[in-house]
Amino acid sequence: MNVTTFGIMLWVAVIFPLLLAIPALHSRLPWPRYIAIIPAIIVTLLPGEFFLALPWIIFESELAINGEMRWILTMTVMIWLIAATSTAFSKNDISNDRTATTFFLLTLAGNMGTVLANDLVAFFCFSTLMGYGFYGMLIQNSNAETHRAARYYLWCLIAADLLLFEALLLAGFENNGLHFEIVPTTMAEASSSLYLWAVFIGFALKAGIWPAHLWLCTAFKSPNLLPVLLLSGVPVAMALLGAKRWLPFGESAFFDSGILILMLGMVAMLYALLKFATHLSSKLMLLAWITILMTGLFVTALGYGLAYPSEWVRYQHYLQPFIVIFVVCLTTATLIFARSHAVPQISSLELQSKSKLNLNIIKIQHWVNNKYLQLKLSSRTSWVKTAKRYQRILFWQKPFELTIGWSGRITMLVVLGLSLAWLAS
Amino acid sequence: METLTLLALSFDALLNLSLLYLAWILLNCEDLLKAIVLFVAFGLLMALAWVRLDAPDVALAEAAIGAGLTGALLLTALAKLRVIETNKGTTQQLKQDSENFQTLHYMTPLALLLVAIGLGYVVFSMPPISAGLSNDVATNMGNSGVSHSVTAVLLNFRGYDTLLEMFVLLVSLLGVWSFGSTTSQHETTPGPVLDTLTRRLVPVLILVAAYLLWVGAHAPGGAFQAGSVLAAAGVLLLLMGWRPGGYLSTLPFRLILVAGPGLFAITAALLYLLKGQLLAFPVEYAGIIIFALETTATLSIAVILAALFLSEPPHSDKEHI
Amino acid sequence: MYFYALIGVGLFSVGLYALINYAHLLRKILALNVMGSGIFLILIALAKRTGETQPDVVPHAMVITGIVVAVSATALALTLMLKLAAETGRAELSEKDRD
Amino acid sequence: MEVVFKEFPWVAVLILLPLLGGIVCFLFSGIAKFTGLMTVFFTALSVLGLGWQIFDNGVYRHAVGGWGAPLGIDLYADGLSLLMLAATAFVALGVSVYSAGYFERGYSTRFWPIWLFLLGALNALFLTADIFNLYVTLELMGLAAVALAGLAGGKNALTGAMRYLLATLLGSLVYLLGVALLYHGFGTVDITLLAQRAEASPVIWAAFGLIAAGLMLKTALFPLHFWLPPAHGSAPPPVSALLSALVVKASFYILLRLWLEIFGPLVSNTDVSTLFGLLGAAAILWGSVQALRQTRLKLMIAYSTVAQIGYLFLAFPLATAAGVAAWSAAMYLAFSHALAKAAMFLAAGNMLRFGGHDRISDLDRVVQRLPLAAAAFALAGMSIMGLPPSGGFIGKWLMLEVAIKQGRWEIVIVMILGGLLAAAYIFKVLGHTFTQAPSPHESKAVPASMEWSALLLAIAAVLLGFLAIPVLSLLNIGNPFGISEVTP
Repeated sequence: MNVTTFGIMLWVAVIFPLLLAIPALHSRLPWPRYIAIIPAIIVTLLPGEFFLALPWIIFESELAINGEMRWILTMTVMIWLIAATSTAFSKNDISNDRTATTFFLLTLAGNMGTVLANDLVAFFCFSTLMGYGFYGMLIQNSNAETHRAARYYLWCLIAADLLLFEALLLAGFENNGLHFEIVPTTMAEASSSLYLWAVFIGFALKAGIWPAHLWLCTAFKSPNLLPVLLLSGVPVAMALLGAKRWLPFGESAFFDSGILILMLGMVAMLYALLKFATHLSSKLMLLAWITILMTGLFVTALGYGLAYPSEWVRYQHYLQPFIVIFVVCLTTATLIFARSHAVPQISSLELQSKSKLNLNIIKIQHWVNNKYLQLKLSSRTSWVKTAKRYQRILFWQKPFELTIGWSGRITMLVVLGLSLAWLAS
Repeated sequence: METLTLLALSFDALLNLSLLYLAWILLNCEDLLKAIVLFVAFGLLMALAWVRLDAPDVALAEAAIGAGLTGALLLTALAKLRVIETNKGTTQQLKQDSENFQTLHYMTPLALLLVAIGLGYVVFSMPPISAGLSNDVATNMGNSGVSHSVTAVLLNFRGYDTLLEMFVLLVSLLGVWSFGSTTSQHETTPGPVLDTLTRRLVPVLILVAAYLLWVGAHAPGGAFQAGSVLAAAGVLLLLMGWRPGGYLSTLPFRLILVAGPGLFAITAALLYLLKGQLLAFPVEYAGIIIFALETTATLSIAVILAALFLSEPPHSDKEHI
Repeated sequence: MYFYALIGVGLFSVGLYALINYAHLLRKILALNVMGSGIFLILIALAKRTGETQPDVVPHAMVITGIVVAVSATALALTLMLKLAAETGRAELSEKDRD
Repeated sequence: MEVVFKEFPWVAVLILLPLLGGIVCFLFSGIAKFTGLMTVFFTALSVLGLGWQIFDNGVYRHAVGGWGAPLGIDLYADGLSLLMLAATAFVALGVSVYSAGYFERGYSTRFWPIWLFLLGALNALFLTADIFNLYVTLELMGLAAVALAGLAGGKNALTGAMRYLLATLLGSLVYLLGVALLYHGFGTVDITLLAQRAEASPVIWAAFGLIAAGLMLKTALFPLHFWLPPAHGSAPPPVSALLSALVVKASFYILLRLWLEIFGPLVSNTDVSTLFGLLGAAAILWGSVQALRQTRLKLMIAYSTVAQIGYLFLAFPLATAAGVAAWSAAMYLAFSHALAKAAMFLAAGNMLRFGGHDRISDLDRVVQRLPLAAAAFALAGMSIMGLPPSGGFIGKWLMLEVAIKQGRWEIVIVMILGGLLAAAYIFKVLGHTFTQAPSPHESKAVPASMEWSALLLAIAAVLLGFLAIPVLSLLNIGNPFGISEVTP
């Protein structure tokens, strides 16, 4: 462990892109997107394991790098280099303007921080930064599909952050520190399954694991969004990483929860395979299904590991390479697909060139979709109606808003004063 | 001796009951003009009450500021309001505020009754004898530079309060000015009575103010009372139709406005630098410093109060805007 | 002396009642002034409990401060009321003043 | 040199400089802007000086006029005062730079003197140890605030200001009656002496009822918040920022101070705290829901203030068992809210100036054309929502930690719900800023100083999250929360 010499580099790798994100700074530099990655590259090249404790910052946060994480970091750096290159040569003006660069760099900083974080709080903070930066990237191009995806993503993100925050509180409540080494393993019996599910659902939402895959699919549908497509691998990978690092593996068995999660992963894989069979025409969408398939696989592994801790100890070292390989493959595939294909019109192509079997499956699917969607739509409209009705009937707010005017208010003051004095006695 | 006590007691009772009665009537009577006139009467009765309670300084302040100046302010405001209402064609009537929350009509008096009973009980539960700070005041009078205790408290012991209070006055004037000029000028020619009255009264008032200021060091009186009497002279002049016009925006006039609070603050700062203590008057100079502070304060208070009465922002402000 | 203090409590309550009950702003301003007078009365009446002929003068100074503050506030309130009346034609706080 | 620095009368500068600066602004309207900016700058520096002073020497106490506590007035500064002063200095700097660009000449001459007097009143309020002196500062602050709130003119602003004036006057009067009772009950108006002399009695109970009710009205705690949204929603944006960020907090500070020193140990603590907590919870939910319903940006932010005030009152029930932790959390929230809310109002002011309106649904393309304002709004929103790593996050985190440790799950749920609702109303706005309207509106240029002051305040609100430990240790100078601590 070498703290003094190299530790500061960890900090620089995170802070440097964050500083560059200020438009006034990066607009004055050539190739800001590349420059921002340089400190992270240096970190990957520095030998040995080292860490940096930041006692004055948010509850003794710590950044660290070790052998396993070095792989992840290298992968991340690669992806960002590719992303920077692909945007640099993009003919799309919007993806190169200042705001886009700002969001790019914010997401980058968040990502580096997430990889290097060595405790729950730092991981949480940086993954949140990354999430909102990514939201900004998604929303940059004004396209209806992208907007929809961004909105889904945003809601998933907020819900996920709240859940993870809850988990964080639980962990903080039970432990003296929030380092990855101690937290997951020292959870008490009573709250550990609560913690487990909060963490799992939180990261499932962030990673777009089935059935929360909506944002992922919609993002893949949007046309000519090369950088965004590329980078959708990043939040997914980081969420998987988070699930791996936050969950209590290999210590105590969570048989029921583990089996449940395992089943969920299986269903997700089946779903993805089904989709795979029916959407052969749209090559780009294939990637989405591949992603869902792989995340399903990952979830299956997680469930397995939770249910059988001894097995986990044997296989756990494969999980990190899995993430790395998965993301690298995804990135490469996206690049190839995006370069070689114009974006196809999915709906018009869908019903042509299909085998009988496929057609039947598609019909069933459409039927389900219609039912489901209609149900959803009708329930949504009725919900909106009810809400509107409540908005119109203001009677329930009368006592508290301006409508009763002065007299009621001051009477309330008098009553409050009286009750305070009475309670005080 | 006993008859005297009885007489005093019955006087007190009468005064008290009429105070409460006046307050009730003035707040509930139909006509606003009547309400304001009653308010002035109420203020004068209050002044009487202060005298009965051995608080002549407060009585002077109440008569001059509480009843006199506030009354004048209210009356002018009402006159202007009437003009606005005539112009806009709206009428005012005695209206209750709580039309759409009828249940409160029963709750409010009940709650208030509880408040009154509770407070009354608290007042009675106070110990019958409590020296307060009177002993501290008496001990330190020798070092205060003045021989009148209220002035000593106001300008020396709790001079910091007074310093801030001067700024309250100034802020309210700035606030009044910041809202811009109010409606059309509503000029009336003064009647002959007012005219003569003013000619006679203004010099007298100035003299009274000077006397009050001077006497403040050892007897009831002082900056606030003198300032408000001086302001009354200004108000009379304003009622006469005299308008300061461009004067208000000139630097000397502004200097007079801020002289009181400004000198007070500067003195505080200087004393801190010299003696290491905020507002610590050196004992030998305390009398002189207090007199100087009071004199400037009197001028500023008078001008601020009169300007509040005029309530028009200085003309050149409009040119700025 | 308690009698004066009690009347002070009465004035406070009466003023509060009028403040709550009437819509006209001028009346509300009057009510605030009456409430203030009630508080001053309590302050000064209780200051006579020194057991000597000379009352405690600190409350007197406080009340003089209070009177000056009250007149400042009244002046500001009256101006504001007139400006409001010039805008809306009424010296009342309308209930639906939000758009 | 260092001795001079340590002995320098920073407190006197903090109080007198703004007052004298205000006078100079009033006398020479030509240099009002310059004088104002300089005054605010040096006042902020003095906070730094005072901070150093009390960090080294501990609590600062100064007898004005040399008379000492019962007779004279004492000035007092500990960590709590310092924190409020620091918040004031930060917000004052941001708002002043902003105002220099915002107010045109005519308004500028009206704005600066009143604003400097308001600043002086705030500083004096945080530095005094005398409850009658507090009344005078409250009045000075209230009248200055009302004058500023009505500065914009027009029906809405005047109505808001009038409502505000009546509320603030009533609040001060009720407070004054409480002070009168305390003085006559215990023969002093000095907080420390009162704390020593006071004992549980009808006087204390009545005084507490009066003082708490008056200050709750001034703090706009639900259900007494009725005056806040119209006043804060219709004032000029920099004034709204001052009112929401500082003026409301000042009365909360007094309530907290008196509760800690005088009332807390004497009144039936649990009952009163429960009531405060209930009202706080109601304020969070009610304010957030109302904020979500608003169609105007500034009104939305004003309702958000109503909600955020609720969090401060949640500390009361928590503090009965965990004094220092709960109060530190509340003050941290107050500090970060001051910065974030000021930034938010300023950013809203930029959008208002840019588009000429503040309808949330029509905030088209703000991101493209006003990126700094959008960024400021988003960063401030982060702190309001309590997202990491902002200051709001730390405050909420500390408070949640206390709540969980005590098993107060109802408070945890309310806080999480409040955060969710805050996220909803802030993202509602952010979502609209990205959209593209079919027909672009007329737009007006926004000076860079206005954009940057908003952004820097927002960044400060976020950076505050990184400074938890130093801020908390500064806050505990003089152990302001010590008295209320009950051993668990």
